[in-house]
Amino acid sequence: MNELNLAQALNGALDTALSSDDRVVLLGEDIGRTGGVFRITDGLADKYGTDRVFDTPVAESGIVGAAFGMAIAGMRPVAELQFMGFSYPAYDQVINHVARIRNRSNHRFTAPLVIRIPYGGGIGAAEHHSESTEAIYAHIPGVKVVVPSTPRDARGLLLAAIEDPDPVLFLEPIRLYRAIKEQIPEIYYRVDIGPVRVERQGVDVTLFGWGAMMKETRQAASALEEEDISVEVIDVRTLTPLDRDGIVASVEKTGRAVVVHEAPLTGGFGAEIAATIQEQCLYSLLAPVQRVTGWDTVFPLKRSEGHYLPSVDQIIAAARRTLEE
Amino acid sequence: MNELNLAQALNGALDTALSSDDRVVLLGEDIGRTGGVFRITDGLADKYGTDRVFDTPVAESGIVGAAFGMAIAGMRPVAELQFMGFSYPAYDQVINHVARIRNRSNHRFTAPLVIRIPYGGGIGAAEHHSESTEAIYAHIPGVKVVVPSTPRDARGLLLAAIEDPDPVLFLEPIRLYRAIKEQIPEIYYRVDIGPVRVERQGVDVTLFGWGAMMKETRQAASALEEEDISVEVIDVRTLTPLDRDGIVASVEKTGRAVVVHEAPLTGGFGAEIAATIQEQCLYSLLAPVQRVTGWDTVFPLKRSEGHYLPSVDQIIAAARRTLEE
Amino acid sequence: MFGLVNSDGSVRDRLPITVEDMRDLYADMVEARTYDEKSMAMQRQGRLATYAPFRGQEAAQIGAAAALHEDDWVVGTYRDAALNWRAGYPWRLLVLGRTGDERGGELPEGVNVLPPSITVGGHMIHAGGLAWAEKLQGSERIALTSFGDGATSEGDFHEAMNFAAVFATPTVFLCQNNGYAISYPTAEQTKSKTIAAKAEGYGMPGVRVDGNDVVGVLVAVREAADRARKGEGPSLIEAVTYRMGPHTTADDPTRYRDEAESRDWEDRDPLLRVRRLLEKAGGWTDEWQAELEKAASRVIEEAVEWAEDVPEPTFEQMMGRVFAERSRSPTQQPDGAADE
Amino acid sequence: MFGLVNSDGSVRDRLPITVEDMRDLYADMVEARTYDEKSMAMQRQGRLATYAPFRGQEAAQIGAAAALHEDDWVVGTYRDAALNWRAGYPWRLLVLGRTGDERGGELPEGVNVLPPSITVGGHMIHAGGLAWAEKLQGSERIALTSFGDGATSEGDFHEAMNFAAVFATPTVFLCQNNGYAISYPTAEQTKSKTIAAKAEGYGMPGVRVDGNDVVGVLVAVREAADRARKGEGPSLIEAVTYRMGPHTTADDPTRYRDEAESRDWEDRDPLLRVRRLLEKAGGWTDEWQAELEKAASRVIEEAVEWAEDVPEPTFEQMMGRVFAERSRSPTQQPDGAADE
Ligand SMILES: Cc1ncc(C[n+]2csc(CCOP(=O)(O)OP(=O)(O)O)c2C)c(N)n1
Ligand SMILES: Cc1ncc(C[n+]2csc(CCOP(=O)(O)OP(=O)(O)O)c2C)c(N)n1
Ligand SMILES: [Mg+2]
Ligand SMILES: [Mg+2]
Repeated sequence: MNELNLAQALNGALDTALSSDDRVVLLGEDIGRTGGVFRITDGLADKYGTDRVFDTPVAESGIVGAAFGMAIAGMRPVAELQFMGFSYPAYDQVINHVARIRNRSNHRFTAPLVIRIPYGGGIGAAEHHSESTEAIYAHIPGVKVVVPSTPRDARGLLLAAIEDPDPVLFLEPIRLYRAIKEQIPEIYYRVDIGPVRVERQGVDVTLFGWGAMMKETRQAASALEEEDISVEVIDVRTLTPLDRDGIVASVEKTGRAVVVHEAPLTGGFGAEIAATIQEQCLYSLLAPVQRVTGWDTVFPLKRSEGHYLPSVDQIIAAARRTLEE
Repeated sequence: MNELNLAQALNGALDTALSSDDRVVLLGEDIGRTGGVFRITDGLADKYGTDRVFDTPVAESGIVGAAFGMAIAGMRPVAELQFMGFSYPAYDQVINHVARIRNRSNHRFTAPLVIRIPYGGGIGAAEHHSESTEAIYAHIPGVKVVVPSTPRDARGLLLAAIEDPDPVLFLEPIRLYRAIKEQIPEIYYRVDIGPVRVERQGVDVTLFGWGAMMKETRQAASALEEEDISVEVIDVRTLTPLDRDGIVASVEKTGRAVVVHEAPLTGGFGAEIAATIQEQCLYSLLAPVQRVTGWDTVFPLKRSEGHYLPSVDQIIAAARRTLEE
Repeated sequence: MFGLVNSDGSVRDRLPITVEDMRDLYADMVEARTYDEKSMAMQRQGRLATYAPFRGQEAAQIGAAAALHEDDWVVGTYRDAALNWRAGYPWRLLVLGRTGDERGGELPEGVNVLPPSITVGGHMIHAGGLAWAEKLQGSERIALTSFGDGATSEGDFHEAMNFAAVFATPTVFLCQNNGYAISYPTAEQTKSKTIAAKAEGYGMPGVRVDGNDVVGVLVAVREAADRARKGEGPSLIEAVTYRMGPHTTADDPTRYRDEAESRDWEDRDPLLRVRRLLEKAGGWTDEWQAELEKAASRVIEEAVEWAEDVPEPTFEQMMGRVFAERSRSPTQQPDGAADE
Repeated sequence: MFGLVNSDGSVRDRLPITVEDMRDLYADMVEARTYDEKSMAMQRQGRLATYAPFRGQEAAQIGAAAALHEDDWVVGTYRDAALNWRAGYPWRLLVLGRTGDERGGELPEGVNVLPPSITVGGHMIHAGGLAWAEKLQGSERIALTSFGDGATSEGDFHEAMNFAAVFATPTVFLCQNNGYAISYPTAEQTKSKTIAAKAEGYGMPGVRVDGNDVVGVLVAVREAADRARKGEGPSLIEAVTYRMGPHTTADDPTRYRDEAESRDWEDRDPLLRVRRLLEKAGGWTDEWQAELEKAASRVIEEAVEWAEDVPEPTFEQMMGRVFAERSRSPTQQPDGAADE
């Protein structure tokens, strides 16, 4: 066991993957010499050599397209895009090629690659450095979208993603990289892609979240419990394929749900969860599913971040609204 | 008045825009000499010259980025992307620049451009020619997303889009281009961007649709009316900004709703509408909002289109389900 | 411009191949053209979805494929059926794909040709990635990617060229400059004097070859492939050719080009040229031509019959190739249509 | 490589500008460096968000801006504060932007500088579009876009260059090749011998200039601007320079480059060079230097004070600049937070 934060857990998972599978290579901007802008690949170029860990030119479509070709030819590339706001030049590669080669070739060619993308706000960064556009990826059939929120899940999900026979977008919550530490087994273990994780059991209301917003979600849950409200907390973890059964089971029990994400409300992935809940358990619903989200505006610069990001209080208020009705 | 189909109405609207505003220019692949692969710009290069109507190199990011620059410098460019499946190389331009320059410059610079994108399936086309990925655009704060389904709306909405002080993505339903004719005033008129259009009034159930799926939606409504079910049909027309009030008002009356789109279910824009309805009128809802959508798979080639596209029968069945409960 | 055989069948230089090999290349070109003509006819009868003919580009495609090893990677477009076929893609699967069936993309094991790319641009990068992986895995395999003049304007062309050069991947970039991107002439597509000249900006060799000369193309591609296999990195080859037909069956070229221009290229037809050469060498007769055509027709007919006999695709098949495991069951789609 | 002034301040050729103009350029460079140093200090104190210093690149930026007309368009990046300022962007707004406030992007009317682009690539295309519009509208305005060596690998560089060339837009492409893209050296970014050589592939002139020679840059950019204004189309200029500082305040260059290399470039400091030249020409004294520094400090201090006095941005401001009309009210967001 090792007490690690999320960034260290990811670094360890990549290290494990490189050492246990020759087909694994890493590529991305500045991931070699500097170990990436968030140091997630720190030390790996030194340890495995520049024939396994590649610094690339500044070209996101090139990175993903090259990783895609490598995956077809039998390797297990793990590409890093520096920030989610710089992932869009590769969007065409993801939706038109990475997500489709299995379909296009009826299983003959496949693209088992992982694209790691640091995402989310809260660090007062420059424009485009705080994006949370998981919804535009979760709408693409053919790629899986995974978002860990704990060091333990981070390691297990990343190893599962690298092993997965299909492409996985692995979204890393920037503001949690160094926020929490956890005891993590050093062994090779997987956390299944798919199932949600029930983090805390309760009977009055379910809070759904993923990634960085799990922090506020947990805090809200603790505050509500102090008022003797029994809160179920679910870390969705995998946006696609979505564990609808896990979501519905919880709401059938509690009858109340709040979905939390930092992306703008309109067309955010919270809509999918709310729509699913009302479809599958409308008659168990005691109140409308509440969405606590970012606003329908461009993620703001440092001075306005406080206006933008959903707060613990907003989550508490939303939960209360479900209980009042 | 003129009896025109949707393609002709769009051609007429572009003609009107070019003749009434010098700042309007058109650009895109093959829009000049051949009048575009769908002939929407037919004759306009001849009429207005190649200094107003430009054929461009094959480069979607270039087209949108250039149109963006032109808009900032005071023009009113209308760009065409050949098919929605080829719009993704320009996604970065749309989300990172077109949608943001007003925000980035606090209103000092603006990008009043229109991006026309033929979309949707049903014509047995090659891969990437049948996309319906409106959801990935409707999630972007700072661009408006408009989808006409009738010739009359097509003309009025396109003229409104060209006049709009903000960028508009104008999605054109390919399989309706030549499907229906309508009497259209030759005068300059606008259809407001924003409000939904209540196409048929009813009290038992509301069917929501947009673009190409309006055809099946209307047919389903007619079939249901024959069974004495009173159906309200709403053409959403503008996905963002979304007319939540118009949507909610209808469901408050009917208590039942079906949302129809051909994009895959998961993360489709139907989720936003369903989520909104349950949020704002859960207690008026007599049954879960039904979504009738494409499947969570890559839009298939010709031989499987029948398996993929939502059918009139599916819409009828969904409406019946809301009535049974 | 590099080339070995002139339009009239005369030879500029000693040919590096035998008459027998020439006859084989010619036979392949006849077979490819037969497929092309058959496909055009079938599309008009509604038996195929939109079809993009390669008439006029047979030399570029057959010549390039003939320069490769059997297990090299080939990454081409909707217009590359002749290239793909010569590299191992069976006609029957090409036809099946064109009827609008994803199973047409299920290549036999051992054939390293990717299903044709419909988007222009993105696929060139894949060839860099494939080649890079082969290099890292210590194989001898290289990757050839084929694309049009229009595709060179896409940002992905640039990223593909740059990646391949930077990582010295064994990649051959083959541009079939056929004069047009749909209606847009190459002369407007770029202000570069040639497409081959673009190689310089990536520090790789660029060669311009007469794309209607099958031997010229064969030699140019073979040299590039040799360089690649020796670890000397990628090359760009511009094969100058002409799209004799419409862009696709949905296109009307009279809207944007002169009949005179097209007629002009008829004399430069790549098949005619080989035939003239063979005639001079005594390697061509009327009977042989008739035999070739008959054999080709039979082969293509068989492929068509096979493809048209493939049972209608099912709903389960459509849903069953999104992921390795069918991880989302249709019943998760709440509109109930799963019962279909 | 083109240039007029050597590192030691000696002159290669007759200078096309007067000593008085040289002094003005020098004063501008001192002012810019003062801003740069002040910003680094403020960031360390937590008063600015991440900052990207341009130390070492003052000649490239001031020289380029000095070659433009007052109302020309300038489209640069996060590292182009000196360029932007010299083209009309007030220091106070540059500082405000760096504190993390969108109002820093609200340029005064008449200043045609776009707020700095944070993504590298996309913005180059905008300069083509701006210039194209000016040409179509019959104005004399041109557009200059500035970008780094790393940005030349993005597909958008390619599309921008090609569009500008094809439509002969009055655009100047200025690459500040400062040796690195964060940690990645230019020598790996491309296998092209130079970045200027990339111009050839677009049929436009490419010039390599000593980017630490303010006069050389001025002359090169002026020539390109003149061509553009005369309707002769775009040009590419590669200004060879060096990023003396870290990539940003979050970067640690010791992880990827030698101290020796950086020290080497200190002697080539663009300010030092002008100072040496002026010294030779009798146009520089200690007192003048002190005066300049004092004046610059005052100007920058004032800008900082102004920016730090700007009231905290409100929620309504954040929501109020998505569209011209505030078309979505916060109450449409059903989490009730609109009450805040
Ligand atoms: C990314 C993308 N944009 C647009 C298209 C639409 N399109 C299909 S073919 C074509 C022209 C391509 O021309 P070229 O590369 O010269 O190839 P050719 O058709 O001549 O073989 C275009 C623009 C596409 N397929 N992909
Ligand atoms: C599209 C995009 N990808 C990645 C980044 C992250 N990033 C910021 S600066 C930088 C390096 C750019 O290098 P260069 O163009 O040489 O400019 P310099 O920083 O040296 O001025 C990178 C990769 C970005 N800003 N935009
Ligand atoms: Mg072509
Ligand atoms: Mg640089």
